[in-house]
Amino acid sequence: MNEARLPLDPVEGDAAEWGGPAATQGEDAALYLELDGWEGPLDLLLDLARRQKVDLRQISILALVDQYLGYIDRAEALRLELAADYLVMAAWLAYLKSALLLPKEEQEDPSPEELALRLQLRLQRLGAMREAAARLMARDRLGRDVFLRGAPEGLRTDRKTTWQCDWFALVRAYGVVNARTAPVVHMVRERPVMTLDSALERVSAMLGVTLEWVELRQFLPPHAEPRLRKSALASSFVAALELARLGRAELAQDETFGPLRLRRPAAA
Amino acid sequence: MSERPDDLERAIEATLFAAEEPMTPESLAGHLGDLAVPDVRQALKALSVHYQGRGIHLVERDRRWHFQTAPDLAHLLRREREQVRRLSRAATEVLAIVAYHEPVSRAEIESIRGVQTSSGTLDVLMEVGWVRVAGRREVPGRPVIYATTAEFLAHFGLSSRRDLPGIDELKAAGLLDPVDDVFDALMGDGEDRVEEDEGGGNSPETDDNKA
Amino acid sequence: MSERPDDLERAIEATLFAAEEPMTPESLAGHLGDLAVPDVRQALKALSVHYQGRGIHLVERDRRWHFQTAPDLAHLLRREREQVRRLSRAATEVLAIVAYHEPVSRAEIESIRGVQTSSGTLDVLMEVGWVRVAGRREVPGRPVIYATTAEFLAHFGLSSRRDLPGIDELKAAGLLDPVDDVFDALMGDGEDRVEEDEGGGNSPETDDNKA
Repeated sequence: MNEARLPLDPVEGDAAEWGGPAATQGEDAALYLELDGWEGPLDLLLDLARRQKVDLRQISILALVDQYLGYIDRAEALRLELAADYLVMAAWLAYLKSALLLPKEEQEDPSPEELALRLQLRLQRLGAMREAAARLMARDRLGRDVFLRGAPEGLRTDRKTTWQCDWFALVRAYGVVNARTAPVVHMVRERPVMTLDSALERVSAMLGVTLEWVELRQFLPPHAEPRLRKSALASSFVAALELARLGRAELAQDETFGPLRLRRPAAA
Repeated sequence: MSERPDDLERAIEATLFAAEEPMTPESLAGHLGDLAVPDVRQALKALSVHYQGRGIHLVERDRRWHFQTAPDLAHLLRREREQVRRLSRAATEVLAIVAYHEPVSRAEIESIRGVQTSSGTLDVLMEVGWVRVAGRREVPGRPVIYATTAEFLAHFGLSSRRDLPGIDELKAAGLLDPVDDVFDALMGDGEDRVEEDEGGGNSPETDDNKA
Repeated sequence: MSERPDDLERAIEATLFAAEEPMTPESLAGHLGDLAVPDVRQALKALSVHYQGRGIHLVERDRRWHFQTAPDLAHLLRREREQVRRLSRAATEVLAIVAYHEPVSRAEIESIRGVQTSSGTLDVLMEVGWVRVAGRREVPGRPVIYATTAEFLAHFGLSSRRDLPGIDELKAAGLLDPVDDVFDALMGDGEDRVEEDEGGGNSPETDDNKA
């Protein structure tokens, strides 16, 4: 074993930390035929590799394959339920083994050596992480090996709030309150209006007087105050439309927004 | 290190540090494995000498030893941070209402605001020192009434509530017109408000123009 | 007193002693009243030197400082203290993978371990507060990636991730690189990479850190 390859060397502490299968067995003792102890086929392979007591980089993949297959065989002989992934790995390893034993020229691509190398790399990585975990767990850990102060006084920052408000904000707030809550009263004031009925009556009556074109405005009451005038205009306009619809009036307008004229139809 | 503590001192140092309560020399001696109590006492003395002048002290209280912050540094543990915050809108409104209508009950404030007022809002204003309890109104239920304080006047730079800026303008703008009948009812027909001479917007007489 | 600490050292000593959480130089500087951070840092260094060899040590973990007992005194303090939660083997392994490879996705963890990682394992590590979600990797599927926390470093007595045991050797040996990269490097080129099954159904092609 090469001392310089420290991270790859087995670390004694790791097994102790989690009490894994490797720790509970003797050197050559029969493996526990219990799959619960392993975290999958790769884990079992790594455990078997560890038993070769060599650097993972110098491990014999063939020997490893034999051990794995032997293990699975024994498990099957005991009629243990084997998880599918263990069996898949066994099949793949059996294939790898036969390929490794075949003459070189009959190799497929990728070559079995490449497959073996990949497997080896993966085992190295898993092994490295396992040892790293063990070294991590063996550190001086807070609450187990080193301790914080038992009864710290604690730091406290008392926040003292200084409230700020100026008179403008104050007065505006008051205005807002009043504006918000002031009762809103909608009062409809009594206004002089000309109803549609009276406009109809008025317009048709005036149309009966003449055959000439008469501008709409001339139908309005002459001395009405402005608001009544507006109402009369609107009502008379609608009355004119209604009379036109009934065929009792003709409408004419020379331009948009121009004066609207009406007269009694000649036939009527 | 100029003065390397011996093993016993280190052990005591660590134990007292990690301990959740002060410890007597006897309990220390027991904890550390049946040591001679006089040795522990001596180590405690040596340690306390070491910590003199440092930021933490090793002190004996009632025969029990513990570490504590140096007394002159106690202020470091309780820091005061001043924080300037703007009064919330709700609080500003309540404050304004109290100022213009005082003395005023919470129900009246709510009636004027048109929304429920959390008691926290008045609490904040009293905590700030701008509003105080000014007794109870002698009406059924005897509600607590609130008024502003001298501090309030000082903060807003007023010599009296008559100075409340903008009150005349508000009145002229009709902003101080009374609110509604509920308000009138709550005000108990105004008979107990004789002493109220200012802020006049809420006087019942002006209610008439609503009809 | 052979070495009288200066005022800043005393203040920091007292503050860290009383603090319930480790503090950064910045938070110390803020707490003590807007001091210059470099001064605080220097005082921290001086203090930690003073405490070397004593029963308690001043240590830095992920830029945050705290006092703790000397590791060699563990045997005195360990008794009658609650045991640190025992992690399952799977959890320790996942923790190591996250720490040494961070940030790392679950698929990457599984690719290294050769087994599916139950979500419970990562949950346990996150519940203990040693692992956190560190965002998503911007590759198809946007997998969640995980990293360790400041509590992780504090718990295992690491000043920073550079202190992780053996991390330099692991890096130098390429053991923290994905299998594919190392494989390609060993084979001289990557042109003969063909889809292949390595038995576990978790071939390295599923790695999402290759994008």
